[in-house]
Amino acid sequence: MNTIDPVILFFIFGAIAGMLRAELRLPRQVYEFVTILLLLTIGLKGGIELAKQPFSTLLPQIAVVVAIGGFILPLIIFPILRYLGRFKRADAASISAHYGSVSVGTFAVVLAYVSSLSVPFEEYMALFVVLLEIPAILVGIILARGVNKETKWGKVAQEVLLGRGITLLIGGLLIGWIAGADGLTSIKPMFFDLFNGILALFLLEMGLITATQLSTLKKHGPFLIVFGVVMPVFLALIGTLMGWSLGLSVGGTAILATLIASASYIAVPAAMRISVPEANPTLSLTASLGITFPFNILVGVPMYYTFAEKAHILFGG
Amino acid sequence: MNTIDPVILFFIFGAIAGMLRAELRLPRQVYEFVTILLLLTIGLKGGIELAKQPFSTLLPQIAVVVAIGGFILPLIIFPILRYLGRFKRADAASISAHYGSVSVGTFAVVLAYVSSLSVPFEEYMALFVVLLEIPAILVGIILARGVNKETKWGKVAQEVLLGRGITLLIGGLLIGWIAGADGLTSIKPMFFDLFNGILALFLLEMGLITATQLSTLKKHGPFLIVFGVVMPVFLALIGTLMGWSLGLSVGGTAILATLIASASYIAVPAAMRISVPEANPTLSLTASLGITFPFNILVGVPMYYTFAEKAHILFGG
Amino acid sequence: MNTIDPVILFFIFGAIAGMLRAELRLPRQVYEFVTILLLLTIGLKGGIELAKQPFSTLLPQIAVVVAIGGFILPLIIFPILRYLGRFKRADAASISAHYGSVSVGTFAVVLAYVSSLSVPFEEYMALFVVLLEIPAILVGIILARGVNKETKWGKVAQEVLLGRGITLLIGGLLIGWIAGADGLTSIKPMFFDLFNGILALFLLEMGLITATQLSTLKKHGPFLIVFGVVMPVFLALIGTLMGWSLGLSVGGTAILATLIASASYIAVPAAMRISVPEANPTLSLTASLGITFPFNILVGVPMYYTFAEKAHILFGG
Amino acid sequence: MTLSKQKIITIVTETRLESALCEDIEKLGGHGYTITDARGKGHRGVRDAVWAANANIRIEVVCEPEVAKNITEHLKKHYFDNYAMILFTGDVQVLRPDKF
Amino acid sequence: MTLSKQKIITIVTETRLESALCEDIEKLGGHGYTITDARGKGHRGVRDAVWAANANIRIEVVCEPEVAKNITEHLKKHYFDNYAMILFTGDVQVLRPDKF
Amino acid sequence: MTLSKQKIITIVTETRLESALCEDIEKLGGHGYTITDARGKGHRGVRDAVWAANANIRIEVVCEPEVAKNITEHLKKHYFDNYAMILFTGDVQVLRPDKF
Ligand SMILES: Nc1ncnc2c1ncn2[C@@H]1O[C@H](COP(=O)(O)O)[C@@H](O)[C@H]1O
Ligand SMILES: Nc1ncnc2c1ncn2[C@@H]1O[C@H](COP(=O)(O)O)[C@@H](O)[C@H]1O
Ligand SMILES: Nc1ncnc2c1ncn2[C@@H]1O[C@H](COP(=O)(O)O)[C@@H](O)[C@H]1O
Ligand code: NA
Ligand code: NA
Ligand code: NA
Repeated sequence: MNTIDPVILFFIFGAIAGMLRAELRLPRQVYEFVTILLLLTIGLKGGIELAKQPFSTLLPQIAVVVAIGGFILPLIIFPILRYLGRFKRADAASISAHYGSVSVGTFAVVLAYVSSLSVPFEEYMALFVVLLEIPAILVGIILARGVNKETKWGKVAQEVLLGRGITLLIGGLLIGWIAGADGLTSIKPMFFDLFNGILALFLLEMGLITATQLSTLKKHGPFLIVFGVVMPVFLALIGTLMGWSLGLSVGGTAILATLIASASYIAVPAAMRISVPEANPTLSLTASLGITFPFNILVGVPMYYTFAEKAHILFGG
Repeated sequence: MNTIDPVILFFIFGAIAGMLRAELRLPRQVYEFVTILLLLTIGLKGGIELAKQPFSTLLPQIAVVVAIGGFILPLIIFPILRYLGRFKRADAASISAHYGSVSVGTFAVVLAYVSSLSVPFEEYMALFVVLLEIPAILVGIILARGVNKETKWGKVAQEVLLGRGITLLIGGLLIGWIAGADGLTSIKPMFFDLFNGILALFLLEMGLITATQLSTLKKHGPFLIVFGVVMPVFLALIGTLMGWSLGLSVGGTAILATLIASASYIAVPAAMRISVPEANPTLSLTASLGITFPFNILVGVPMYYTFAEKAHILFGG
Repeated sequence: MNTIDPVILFFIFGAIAGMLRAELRLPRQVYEFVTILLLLTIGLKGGIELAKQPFSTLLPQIAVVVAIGGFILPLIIFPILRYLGRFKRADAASISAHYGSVSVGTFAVVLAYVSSLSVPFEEYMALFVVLLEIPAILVGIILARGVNKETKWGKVAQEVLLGRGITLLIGGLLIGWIAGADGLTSIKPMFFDLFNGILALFLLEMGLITATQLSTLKKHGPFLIVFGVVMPVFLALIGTLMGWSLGLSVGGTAILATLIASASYIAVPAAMRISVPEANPTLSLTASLGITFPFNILVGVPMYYTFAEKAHILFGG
Repeated sequence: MTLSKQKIITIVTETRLESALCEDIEKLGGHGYTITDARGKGHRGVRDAVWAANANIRIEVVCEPEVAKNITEHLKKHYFDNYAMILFTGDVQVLRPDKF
Repeated sequence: MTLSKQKIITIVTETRLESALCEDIEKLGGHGYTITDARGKGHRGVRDAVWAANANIRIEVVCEPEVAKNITEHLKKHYFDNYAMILFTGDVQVLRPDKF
Repeated sequence: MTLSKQKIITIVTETRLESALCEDIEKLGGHGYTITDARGKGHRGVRDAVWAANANIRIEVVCEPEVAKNITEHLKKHYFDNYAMILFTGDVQVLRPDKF
């Protein structure tokens, strides 16, 4: 695939329209509809694959990915922000949580990308989206507060586990797992055939939203910009190594690398707003949504795919 | 079909998410969109079938179904509620109207169920949805008020006939009837191919709504729960007999039985709120939406299908 | 095609439901969603065709169509309204701008009509929708104000060029042009397969809106009614001649004629409201939306197709 | 620029009453109204607008004190017992008293 | 806790004026505003929000009396003649007067 | 018909606080509330509701002056520093004081 994927063109179109201040805005309800469909479909796809193999065989992979991706990485990112970036404790903690978690939108793009290449990959990857979304939030809260008695962990858990993203992904996973591929044929036209079109609309709106973030870029100095570009590449390299070590295919490695490289802009901001309210939300959103998200889908995804190819050539497998 | 239909899984998912108080909510406009599509499609399907046969041949069937289902049944239900359930006159009348009318959501589920079994059925059944929605409302108002001069029948008629549900069903019926199956090929991908997917989203939301009804269950004592489970089974038995006597196929009999067993939660509540405002809307909604709807789609539909099969074996035909 | 197109039936259904004051209303967000999809798809279709031929070959056609359709025609319409219709200067200018511009909804209908006939046509027609939307607005403002220094042309240009309609059409055109037909296969189910279904929903809502316009008809006397019917036929005749002279196919001629015959009811009202606020918006909307739009899609489209056929028989080509 | 005093009535009630209340307001002398979609909680429980049956509207009417009184009494008589509804009145200054 | 007095201006008008009015409010000294989507009826007929051309917005500005006066006069001069618009002013108490 | 005096508190803040604030209001003695979706601008910049993270709600509570004071102080203490929020109080007359 030499040409640029059309769904990416929708993102670019949205970003340009937003920068030109065109009167273009998906109604919020439509954006929510599109997001709900994406999350459900990603969950369903993952669930179908889960049904094909015993869950237990995945446990070692899961343990490694979650331990490194969700717990260790945010702990590495925090001091960089705190001492190199000179951010306040709360802000450094919050941004670490964003980058230790993952972005469903980026996942959808790499899924579309790898699918369009027609290379095989491990479809249960959707499971990792669910599993990687949560741990970094806990790490972020502890980084901000210490292991504080005052923190209402019950509320945090509820906020996170019962947030819309996780709920829909898990719901989709379970439905896909119970019904299996055959069971879902009757709803295929809606959830699978429309997937790329829905993704295009989602990215159009993401382009518009990203454009509004750009205005805050100037305020926050060059550190955030550099961080927003360098960090995902660094994370992708680690993700590539993880994927290769776990014996994933080239496609699966590229997806895992992208996932690790991505930063949350839905679940984590919501949780941080409630749990670490003194963290400035525009800092973390500017980085994750204004810089890393466009970087990842425009430049990162194909780059990380090359990483995955190289790793498999270099190290074998 | 041994496995549970995936659209039902969406209902269960919604109900569980709702009970766990997950932050999951289809935007109201999306729910309305999904409802509009369902109603139009059901109408279109019915209309296509109507075009295939002279309307007059259906007249006897229509007369029987409407007379029994719409007028006689609510008159039987009323004293049960009034004297056995000790409900106030207005409440007994209102609940009778709900159960004498029908539920489009339940109809869509039984349609998907029978279709998935690939057995033949009379597709003009959609016509009965339209015809059965209205009479029970009139009966309910008269039961509440007597044949009262003060009742603004003009307003009631307008409220009922020009309500959204009826309008869309009739519109769909007429368009399907005029255009015929061939005429509609150009809009098939939207209205027919997506039907099950749209139904899945509808049921997801219905699950969420049903869950919110459960909290009112405790308040209203065990009578309402028993009523909400026993009444549909009783109605389904009568519906099965009706279907068999009218010479419907097994599929058609199951659909008619389900229709008769279903209770309205859209058209009738709206009409009762305006015409019998002193009736407590949470009583009737708890019964029809909180108990009978989930019972019917989870347990009832396959049960009523067995009724239909048994009836055809027992009595022949 | 002898039978009436089903999408037109949706319009008629909406109009009747509206006149009966049925409680039927697409949520505004759904209407916007549907409009966005239509505009994007029309743009994409146009862009795909543009990719197939050098843009330069179209330049002469574009020059003629824009010069006549966008600049000369509104100048002819203005004196008719001012002196025959005795409208105020601002109102005559505003209505001229509406009829000198074009209607995307009408374009979608003629597209569906010509496609259903399976005759070939120049698909890049979508380009003309974009190009014809704008010039008449400028002419209208100048007719209302003269070449006035006070007019904030910057604001006007922004309002017009960055309005939603133009932005989405241009965005679609560019994406279609860059990606080409093959590049867009992954989003085909959403944007192309659903097109007629989406158009049906759009026309249902347009019917409802049109019905609300009818109530204003009485107030504005018979001139507006006559104008709203005669003007599009006159414009269609000119459009037919233009299409034939430019060497378009019969299908292309019919589309161009319809486009010229159509009157804007989205972009131009928005621009006039800001730039010529003293013009009464109900006058122009009553004409363009209440009379010309239904006339064109119910009667006009097949009539203009006959014009195109006759012209090609009469003059050859 | 002189501002004159008027009353503003705000009604929060069930969405389904929209058309009926609009008619009532006009009959009782209101020259206009503004409606927004709302949700909320009160004595009749949570009305969270998840679906139409459970949604509220918020209606505002700027009018003469006399009209405000009429509307209040009318609603009290016809709707308060059976519908989720609250109503409150405040003071506002308007530019063109003749408009209201 | 001391509350200080401020004015609140409420404007109901055509959706299309949103960006123009927001600019105006800021230029005239308003430090913030809140907007909700609305529908309604007035002298220019029913505006039922079925489509954008026919929808209203409701803008609230909490501000100093002086600013309220300026906004009122500005709107009266530039918009009242040609647009569906009403405007009314009320009294409110706020926590941090410096914010407004 | 006698009307009695009450206070109305209006809060404009981030959508995400909705459930937390509703709990708070009830704990502090509010007997009801009405919520509408909103967008706006203030000291924390434009909140244009394009997506959930950037949307506002507008909450109204009609209540006793005492309760109004409690709610105001509570919000001031717990939310004002870290959230986009404004709050203002006004006077209203209500029909049934016992309802509030
Ligand atoms: N004290 C209150 N303050 C603000 N809004 C209220 C209050 N009480 C009730 N409401 C609103 O009015 C609606 C109907 O109230 P009720 O009849 O008490 O259930 C509720 O759903 C709320 O939206
Ligand atoms: N008396 C009123 N009370 C409340 N809202 C009004 C009133 N009059 C007009 N409005 C609102 O202001 C908009 C414009 O009013 P008008 O310019 O009179 O058509 C209407 O669409 C209503 O939403
Ligand atoms: N002066 C004001 N008048 C009306 N609404 C305001 C005002 N200031 C702020 N707001 C609203 O309150 C929200 C939060 O304000 P802030 O905390 O100042 O950013 C804004 O997004 C506006 O919706
Ligand atoms: Na990450
Ligand atoms: Na029934
Ligand atoms: Na034209």
